[in-house]
Amino acid sequence: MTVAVEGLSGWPPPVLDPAGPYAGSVTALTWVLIGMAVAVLLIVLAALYIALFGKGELRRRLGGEKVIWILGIAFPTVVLTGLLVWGLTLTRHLSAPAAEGTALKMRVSGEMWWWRVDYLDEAGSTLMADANELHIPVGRTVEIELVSPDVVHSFWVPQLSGKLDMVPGRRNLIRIQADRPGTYAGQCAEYCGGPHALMGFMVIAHEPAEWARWLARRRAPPAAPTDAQAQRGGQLFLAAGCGACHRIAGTPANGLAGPDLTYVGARRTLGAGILPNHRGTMMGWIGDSQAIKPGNRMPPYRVLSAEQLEAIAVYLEGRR
Amino acid sequence: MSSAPIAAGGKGSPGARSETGFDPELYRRFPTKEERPEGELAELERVWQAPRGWRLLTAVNNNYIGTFYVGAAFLFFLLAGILALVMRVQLALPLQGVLPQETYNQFFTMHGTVMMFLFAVPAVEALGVLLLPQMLAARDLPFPRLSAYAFWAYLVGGLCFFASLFFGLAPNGGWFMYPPLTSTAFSPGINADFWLLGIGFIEISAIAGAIEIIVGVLKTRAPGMTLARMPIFAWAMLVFAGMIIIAFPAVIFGTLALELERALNWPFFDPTRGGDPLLWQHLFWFFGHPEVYIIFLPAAGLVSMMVSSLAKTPLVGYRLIVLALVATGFISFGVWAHHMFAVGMPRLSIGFFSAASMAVSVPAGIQVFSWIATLSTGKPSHNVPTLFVVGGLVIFVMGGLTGVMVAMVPFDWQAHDSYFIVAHLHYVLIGGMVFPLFATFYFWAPMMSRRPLSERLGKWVFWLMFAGMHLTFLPMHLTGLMGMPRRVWTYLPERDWEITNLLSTAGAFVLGAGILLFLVDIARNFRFTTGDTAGNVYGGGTLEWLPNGLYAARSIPVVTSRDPLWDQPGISEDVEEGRYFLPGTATGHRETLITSPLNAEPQFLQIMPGPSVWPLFSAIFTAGFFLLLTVQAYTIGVVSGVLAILCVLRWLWETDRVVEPARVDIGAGIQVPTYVTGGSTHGWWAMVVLLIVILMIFLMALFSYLYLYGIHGRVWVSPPATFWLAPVLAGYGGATGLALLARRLLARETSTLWSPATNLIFAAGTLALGWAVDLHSWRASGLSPESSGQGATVYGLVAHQGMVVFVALLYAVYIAARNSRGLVSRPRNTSFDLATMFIAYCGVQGSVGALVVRLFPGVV
Amino acid sequence: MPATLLLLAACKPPPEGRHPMAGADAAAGRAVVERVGCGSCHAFPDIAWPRGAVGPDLSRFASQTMIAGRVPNRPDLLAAFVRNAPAVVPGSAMPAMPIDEAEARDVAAYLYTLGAE
Amino acid sequence: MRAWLLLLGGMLVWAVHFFLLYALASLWGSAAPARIGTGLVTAACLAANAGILLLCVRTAKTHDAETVIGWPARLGAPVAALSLVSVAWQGLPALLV
Repeated sequence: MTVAVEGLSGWPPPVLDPAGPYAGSVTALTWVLIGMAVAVLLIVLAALYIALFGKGELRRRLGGEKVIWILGIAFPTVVLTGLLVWGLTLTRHLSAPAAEGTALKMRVSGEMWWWRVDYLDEAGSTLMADANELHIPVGRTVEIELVSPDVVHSFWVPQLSGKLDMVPGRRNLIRIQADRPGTYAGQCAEYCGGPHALMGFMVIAHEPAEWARWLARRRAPPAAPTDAQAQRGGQLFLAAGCGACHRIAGTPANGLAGPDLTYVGARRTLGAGILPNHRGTMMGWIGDSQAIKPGNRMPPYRVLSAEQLEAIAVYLEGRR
Repeated sequence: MSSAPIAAGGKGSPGARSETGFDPELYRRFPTKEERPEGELAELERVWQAPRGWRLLTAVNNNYIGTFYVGAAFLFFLLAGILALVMRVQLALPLQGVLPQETYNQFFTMHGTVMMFLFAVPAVEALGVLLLPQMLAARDLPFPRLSAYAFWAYLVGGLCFFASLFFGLAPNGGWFMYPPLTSTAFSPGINADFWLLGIGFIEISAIAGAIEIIVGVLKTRAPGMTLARMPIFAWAMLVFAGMIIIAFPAVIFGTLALELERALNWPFFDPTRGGDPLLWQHLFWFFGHPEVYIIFLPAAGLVSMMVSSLAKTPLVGYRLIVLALVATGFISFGVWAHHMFAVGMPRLSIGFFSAASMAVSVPAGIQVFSWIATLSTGKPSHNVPTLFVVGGLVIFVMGGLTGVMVAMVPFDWQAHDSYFIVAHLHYVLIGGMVFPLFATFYFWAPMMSRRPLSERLGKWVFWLMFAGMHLTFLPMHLTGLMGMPRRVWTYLPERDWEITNLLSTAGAFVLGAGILLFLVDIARNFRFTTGDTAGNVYGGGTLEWLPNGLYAARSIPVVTSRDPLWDQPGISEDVEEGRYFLPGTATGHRETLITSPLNAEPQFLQIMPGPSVWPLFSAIFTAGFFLLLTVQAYTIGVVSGVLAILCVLRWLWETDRVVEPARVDIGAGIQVPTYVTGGSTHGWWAMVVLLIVILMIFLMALFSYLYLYGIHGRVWVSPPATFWLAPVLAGYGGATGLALLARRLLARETSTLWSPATNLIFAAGTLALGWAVDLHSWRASGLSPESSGQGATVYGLVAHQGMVVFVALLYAVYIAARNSRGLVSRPRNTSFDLATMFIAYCGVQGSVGALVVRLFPGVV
Repeated sequence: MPATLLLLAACKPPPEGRHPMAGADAAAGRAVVERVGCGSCHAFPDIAWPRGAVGPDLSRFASQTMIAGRVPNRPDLLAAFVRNAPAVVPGSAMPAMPIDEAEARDVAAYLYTLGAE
Repeated sequence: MRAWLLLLGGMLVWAVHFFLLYALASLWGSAAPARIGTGLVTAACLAANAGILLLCVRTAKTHDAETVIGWPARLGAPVAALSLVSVAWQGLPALLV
């Protein structure tokens, strides 16, 4: 009983529960396709039933070559022509660029196994760097450049749009739009080796005003820590060499190999959408992320003592 | 020697009733009336006797090889199925720890690879080996040793490949192995090499089988079995083999290129050095999508045969089914990029790939409704094969409908690479191939077994499999729409994916239980035999149900209908009593009747090779070659490769012998030659098919060159100076000319200094010279294969040419050796003809390749 | 939290009386442990992922006599400890956790099912 | 040879059409030259297919099914017809996408 009720908690599935126009038109198509499939299946089943168990005239009529011409050739040709015309038109619609200057521009780079996120200005230069989360304003088209420096990944937020691959050496353009505020789960959809299964992200849609405030705040790095433990954490962060891979704006840490940590404390998740983000999980992740996400590029820091781990976690928690 | 045994007043025009000049009136002499001589049958049995004891390994009869082949394919089905069960346990609930991440990644890669390469393709090819000769009333397939070789290479190589799993060395890049994930930067271990080289011998094996099947269907049909009277399975296998010939070269070139990138750092797919990862996807899917139809068509052919037999009525819409098979064979080559809708192609290309994907579903619809119409016309019996046929049909239709859904680009952008696709592809393959295969097991087992399989157990097997199949894969559609991507070793609880996943896991075990029960049925009831079989339990109307021995039918009947056993009363007895063609052995050797491709008019008697240990050895060494290279044991790997070549030459040595008498009576006073040359021989056909394979590999290399040029052309370096073209073209052109001259010289032997065989060696030498200059000019130009995509593809073409030049040299020496032993007959000789053809082709290919890579960048 | 896991948990023998936790629900506690990500530091016998290696393995926690080697393993202390470790064991390496008191009691109840004799 | 051409003609036209479209889109993407080219190639292939269909039908009328080209022509006709539909579909994207 509980099982059945719980099962419904997954309903409607994201593909059928669109939150914006780029997913919405596909949902309509999906329902029609499901209807078509069920109808054709029923026709075939009925014909099979007659063929196996039927009697008399109906069965005899099903027995000639004519039925192949009608049900096997003419019928599919007509149905498929209709579907094809719709499908092609919709494809054009979905790949039409947004009106000049209206879209928010971003760049997301799929990397093994996390997402580099850049907010771009009109000219295409980076306004602000982040990772594993996209914050977007409701009601505005977001045009995202998809790239990859290593292997093929695929960007997929089912409630906002279909997926598009990130192919090394190429630059693809996807458009998403959310029409209601909320958090939308996304995941890498192209097998990219090792912990591909643990390469998630989320899109958080804000009301436009709230989003504008959020962006304005984000343009400057958070204030340097004042509390002693956090300050010590900041020193340890640099001393342990974290800055070789991670960047924290306003500090000497300027590595680009791993996620930008300027605002890491404000993120919902750790490890690319897989763990809740708080001091405890941060300590676990830094201490031995290999136990959590085997194969990921961050080495375990077993040399750090508990106090040191906590200090770094406190420091990072404050980057918000 | 004329290939027309008995002229019916000159060769007919295309509008005539005769294709070769054979007078169809002669068929009226059959069945013959006179008594057959004493001991004729015993002699036939002696000639076709299979070796016993351990020597059974040297058997080449299609009954044995076919059965081994089916058995091996089924073994791989079970192994890959077990992998699937373990994966389902891992995915039953979120965050399970049954399989660690790395092992899971190896498991799903192996599951896909083994199911596609080691089960599905070999299984249908095996059924071709097993059933085709009997259906066509041929004594055996035209190249029995080739099928033995194909089988052993597959079995030995396949088992070693599978064993890589036990050492943690199994490939882990997914069965379609996308670079750059699979290039050395991201897959430094030898796991990916196992895939690339491991698949190598499967490709060889598949192509060997395809050659066999094309020649078998076109050249060894029973007299009178015109194209319009061929069993549908033969049509399906013809299209199947044709598709392998066109599709497999793409993956052959692809795997070679990726292996070259991995081993020698040639950047075919590396975007930072002028390659492109999408090139692999194009090459792979140009093979990969037709592959699905390569698997489906033979099974559909079997379904067409079974539906007709089970409903006891001729197939409704035979011509439309042939149309469907032929059309699928073509259109399936226009749908490869629907696996790439999400890579960001121009939307115009996306559009017509979508259109082709829709078009390919029309032939499937034709077949489905033709089967339903046949069932309605006849009186379908409600037995196990019917259950599997009908059940498979329902499953296949469901898979086809989701196929139409994903052919719609916007929907595919959502469904692509999600569990929806996992559901779709399993519906198509299980409904389109696995259920028909089980129907086939039940339907044709009585042809090879003393007892039929059990109807009672079979019904349990069916219902368990049918229910299990739906329980496993139906929920996956929903799982996919819920956003679960494929190839994930685990998932987080908050995504609400556990209910559908748990159902799928339960279903997998129900499906597994059905298959287990089938094994019980096999163990209890399947008893292999070639003599006292259970016989025509289901009342089939085609020739495989004639009384059978290792030699297939005692005599080869004249066919006047699509279902001769139904329409030609007394045919079984007449065949058994030897009242048709070739009631015994005419020359004392194994032999089969070669007929013409359209109308199946008798042309000549082909002498067939018997058991031999050499195909087995060459197969072992071939597999050894690939596997030893994989584990980087280069020296013994190369030794193994040389041994494989020597074994092949040794086996060929015994073939193509002129026998006495030159003309024999094949029944009712009709005389045909025992040795002919030229366009009607089976060897000529096989060579043509082989050259098409080589040409396709060449075209794939050219395509790669042009493709990369289209992306990075602006930074390509200029080719070597044009004057180099003169010696290169002279070498290649000269080789073609000399080879053609050699064939003319063969008729008149002059001196040993310039004998035809010497001339052939000169031809091969000229070819090698042209190639050496070609290679040198590129090296001198400063372009290296490691430098860029241009270098990789140019040297890829040169390397491909180098490979055929090497074979040409070997071939010329082999012919010279035959000549010195007096084995090259005059005025014409088949081996000699084929060698000239091969060398002439090499010259043309070399010239085209050299011209394109030099002229193209300059012109455009 | 999915019911399937509840069902699984329900198959386990109930925690015996050595560590009474009135009104606490071990299965709910396990769900909290999963949601909060305790596994990023600790290994739990019935949670396959993640199995962190930074903190102690808790596979036999029920039979441990001390919490963090410093205070007796008592239900009230444990519930307080999992919520705010440094307050119970000053200097503990384990930071305070984002859970409320009821959740902390559930977590404690769950911990007492681990390796219980 | 004539028999094979009648039988496969429709599908060969399909293949030519398909690979020409692929080449056009590879060269010009979705831009105007590719669209116009697609239209022209499609028109030519539709005409060729119609021709083959007609030829098959006429051959089938004059040659009974037992002759060497009689049955291939009977099979070639629906093959060409299916090819016709397929070619038309493949031309659609030039107008719609």
